Amino acid sequence: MTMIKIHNLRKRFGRADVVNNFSAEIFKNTIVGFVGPNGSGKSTVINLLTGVETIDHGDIYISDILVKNKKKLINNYSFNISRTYQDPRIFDQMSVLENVLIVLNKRKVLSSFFETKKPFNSSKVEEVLRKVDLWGKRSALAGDLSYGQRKILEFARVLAMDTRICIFDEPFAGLFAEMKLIVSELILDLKASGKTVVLIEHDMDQIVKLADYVLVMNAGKLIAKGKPSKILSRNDILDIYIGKDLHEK
Amino acid sequence: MEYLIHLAILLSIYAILGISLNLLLGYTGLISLTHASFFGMGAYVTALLLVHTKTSFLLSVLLGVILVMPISTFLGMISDQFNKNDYMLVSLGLNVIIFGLFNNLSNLTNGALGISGIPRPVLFNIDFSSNSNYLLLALVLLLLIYLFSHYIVRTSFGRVLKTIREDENVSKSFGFNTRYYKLVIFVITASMAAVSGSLYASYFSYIDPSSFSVTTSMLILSITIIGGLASLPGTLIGTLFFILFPELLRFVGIPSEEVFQLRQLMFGLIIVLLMMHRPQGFMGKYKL
Amino acid sequence: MNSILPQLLINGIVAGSIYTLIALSYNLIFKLTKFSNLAHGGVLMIGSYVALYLTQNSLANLWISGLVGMVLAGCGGFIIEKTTFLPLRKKGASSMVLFIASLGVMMIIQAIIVIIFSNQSWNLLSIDTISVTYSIFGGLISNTQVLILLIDVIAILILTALFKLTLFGKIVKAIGDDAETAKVIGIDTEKYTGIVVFIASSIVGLAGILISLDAGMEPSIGLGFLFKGIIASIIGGANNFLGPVVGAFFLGLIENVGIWKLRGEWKDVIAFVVLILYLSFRKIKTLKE
Amino acid sequence: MKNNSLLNLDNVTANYGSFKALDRVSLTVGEGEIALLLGPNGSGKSTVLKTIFGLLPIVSGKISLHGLPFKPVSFEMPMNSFALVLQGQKIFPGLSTHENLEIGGFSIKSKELVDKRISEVLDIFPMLIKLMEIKAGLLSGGEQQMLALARSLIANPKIILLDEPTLGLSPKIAKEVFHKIKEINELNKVSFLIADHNLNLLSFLSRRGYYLESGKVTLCGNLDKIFEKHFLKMIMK
Repeated sequence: MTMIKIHNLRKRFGRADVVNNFSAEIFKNTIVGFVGPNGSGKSTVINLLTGVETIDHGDIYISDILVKNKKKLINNYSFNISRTYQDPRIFDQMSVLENVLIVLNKRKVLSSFFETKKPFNSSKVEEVLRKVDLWGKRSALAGDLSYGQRKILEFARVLAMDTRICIFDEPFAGLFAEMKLIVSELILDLKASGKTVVLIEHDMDQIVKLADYVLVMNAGKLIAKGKPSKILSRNDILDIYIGKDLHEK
Repeated sequence: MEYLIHLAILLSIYAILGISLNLLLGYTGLISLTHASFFGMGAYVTALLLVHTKTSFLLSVLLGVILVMPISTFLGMISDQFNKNDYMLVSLGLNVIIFGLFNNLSNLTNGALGISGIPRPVLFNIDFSSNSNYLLLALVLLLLIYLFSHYIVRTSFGRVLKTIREDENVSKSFGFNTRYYKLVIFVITASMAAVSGSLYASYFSYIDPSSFSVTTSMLILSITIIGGLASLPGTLIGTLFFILFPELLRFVGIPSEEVFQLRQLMFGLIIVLLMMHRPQGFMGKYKL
Repeated sequence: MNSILPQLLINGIVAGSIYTLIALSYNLIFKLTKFSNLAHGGVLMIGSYVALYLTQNSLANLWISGLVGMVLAGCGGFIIEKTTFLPLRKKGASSMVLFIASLGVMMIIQAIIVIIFSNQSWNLLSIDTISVTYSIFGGLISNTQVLILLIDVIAILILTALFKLTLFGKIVKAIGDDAETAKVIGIDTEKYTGIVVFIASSIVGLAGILISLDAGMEPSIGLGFLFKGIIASIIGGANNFLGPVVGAFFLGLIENVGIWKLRGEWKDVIAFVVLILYLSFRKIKTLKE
Repeated sequence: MKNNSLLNLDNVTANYGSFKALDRVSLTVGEGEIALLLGPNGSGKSTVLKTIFGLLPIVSGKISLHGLPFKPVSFEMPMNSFALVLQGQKIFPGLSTHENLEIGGFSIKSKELVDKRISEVLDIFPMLIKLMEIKAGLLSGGEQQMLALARSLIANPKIILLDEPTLGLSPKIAKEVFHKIKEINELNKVSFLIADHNLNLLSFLSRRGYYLESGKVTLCGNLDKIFEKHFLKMIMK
């Protein structure tokens, strides 16, 4: 069953088609690798999917519901989507604990008015922060964390939100080796617990290891899709990345 | 001693204003310069009711808040359409417009001449004409508002406000209707300013539009910033400094008509230095 | 039509010419520094009070004190920029921090002026100078007001020539468009910003002097006139150079014609109602796209 | 080091705040030569260009031009006939193409000379002629890159520092950009220091490059040598 169906999506900045006629299907409970050289439009597609950018043309179906009102897309929570950003967007002048606790907040204004410290929330937050080894830093300000820790905090926030669809934009960038291992384990756990994961990444090791399915994008178009092992050895894909004559040597 | 009580009453009036603006700017990141208008609305409602009708003081405070709520909701909706810089200009504009109304609707507000003869309240057979009793009333109201604000900040509601301050779009993506949150806090803080307006009117027994102008909004802003953003005790300290500093100057022998100018000069200097080295203010936790 | 409309129109044009100088100079600085600079209102007062001080103690005649007032206002604006806003920008301060710092500077300037000159309203022209009034279209216009219009037109021409035709103007436009790119191609953005701030500050100083010639100056109205300049530059369309001029005369006329039915005190209210209406329409227009 | 080299970096170290961005980087660019900077994302390629252009202070080490050490200051670089085209800040979107080119000649005092230079540059970039009055922000990615290159040429630079010129461009347009660079290099004897990913196209321009990893030059010399050592690491990283 398809979890997300994108049908000829188009986005234009000035006179350049950053995304033109991009169509793809993301299947339920799979890890989808989304790869392509810098500036190929990968992040823009994800931004269109999560309402950060407005859609010029094209339709998006999330678990078979056509997202009509494009503005509504910004409320990812209502579509059961959570995401991280290439450059982590966390609340710098709030503590690490609060950065994660917020996603477990009551959503309605009135009910949030009477919700103070709740045992359920803080235990879930502790569990998540321990998994990513940030529990020790829970009272530190998020803005004071290192780049890798900020990435991990945003990752922990997605875990805490427990949404059906999780999108990670270069989650491994800036991480040390052992942290990469933890993150890849957690992504596999997400899949095991029935989640659908979209992984934008340059690190081909992780893509080959984790992704069930790969979408390759270049200059705004989807140019290949299929099994990672099959796709990433094809000449035309390698050509975009590093060039024909060199890799034949 | 009598003079000390006067200062303490002034302190509690301005502290309420400072706390409410801190909730807006320090916790939600909204830089609103309309605050003196709500301060004025509360004052005028209480003044008119106490002078022309027999309503009790508490009822007049309540009616002041009841009047301010729909107006601040409407103004909140208007100013929420704009981003940071325009938001500040629009809020400033609303203050000028309401100040113009206070000045020119003379049949209602008696215009620039203001309203005098506002009686002191008599509640539960305590006569508040003596300043010491009035101080009690002011401190009780300050305490209530302080505790209420302290509560707001501790709840999830307060936490959502902080996420709006930090990155509103991400907060929206988590499913929070940020527009609604901003409106609620705007109305709450406007009502607080109205309460402080009622206190002000009844204490001084005379009000005129000049104390509700844009300069007053800017004064409250400077108190809140110097005291410290996102820190309620900080605002108390800021207000204390605001009230006591002229007394210090008088004590040192500065002629009293120059005292308020020197305070403005000192405040301006402190603000510039704070922005340079400590943008969150003395005890603040939020750097602008 | 012997009604007072022609007179109101004349007053509107005179007010418009003063707002023009404020709006143009404010816009020049805003496009480079990207924040609402309240200190600009303080610099306006520096211009008029320096000229006032010189004429009052008969140290110089009107023209020279006006010139000195302009230059000192320019220096004042320049010094404020280099000592306060430049370091803040270097620290990466947000536009809110810069705005509040400019509020602080405004408070300082206003307090100093009140301490030295007290709160009363001062008029640059001593009472005994005979003010000749001419009548055109049934309204009266004094010779000082004619002078104001003349100076205004000259100032607009000079500024337009400087910022529209010269390479200097193009570079300033480039810095306003994208300061980072300007830095990357080797333009000394801070030097140019300093020069523009000096020019804009002397122009707003000139506006202060003209105000004290026409209606008289007091410390509490500096900020009020700055707000009019800000409104004029926004409703006139800030992105083209002459937009603020159009906005200024529009505002001047609307205010003065507006008080035909209402009393004079409604001017400020009219100005800000116009601003809020304009901003709301602009918002609705962008939502529609 | 041979002193006929136009630009020479000797053990240059630079920081971004507390983060050590460059660690004892040494490289040279000869007269009329194209040298390449390679390496994964965030390895410090554009930091090298920024440091050379004086946008980032040098902590230690020395930069020399024609063998003479000098302290780069960004607004003096045009006089030293340097030009920089940074990825994020290439053009003035709000200004027309013509104005962008005029700004390129800001360090040239006489207006006639600027107009002459513009027409000369337009001979090399004919595709810009029809775009002269269009706002640069509305140009396509390829056109913007061509405009940035043309603008950097106006002031007759001896060396152009280029940061990822083919980012976001389709292979066809990227090829055109690289042909243009080759043409400028041969015609006007302008040397280049180019940071980019696309090895295939880069190898068409020059055989000599430096491979950077988190701020350190881990390998320099002939392109094929770099390629053999780092093939998997380069794309896998």
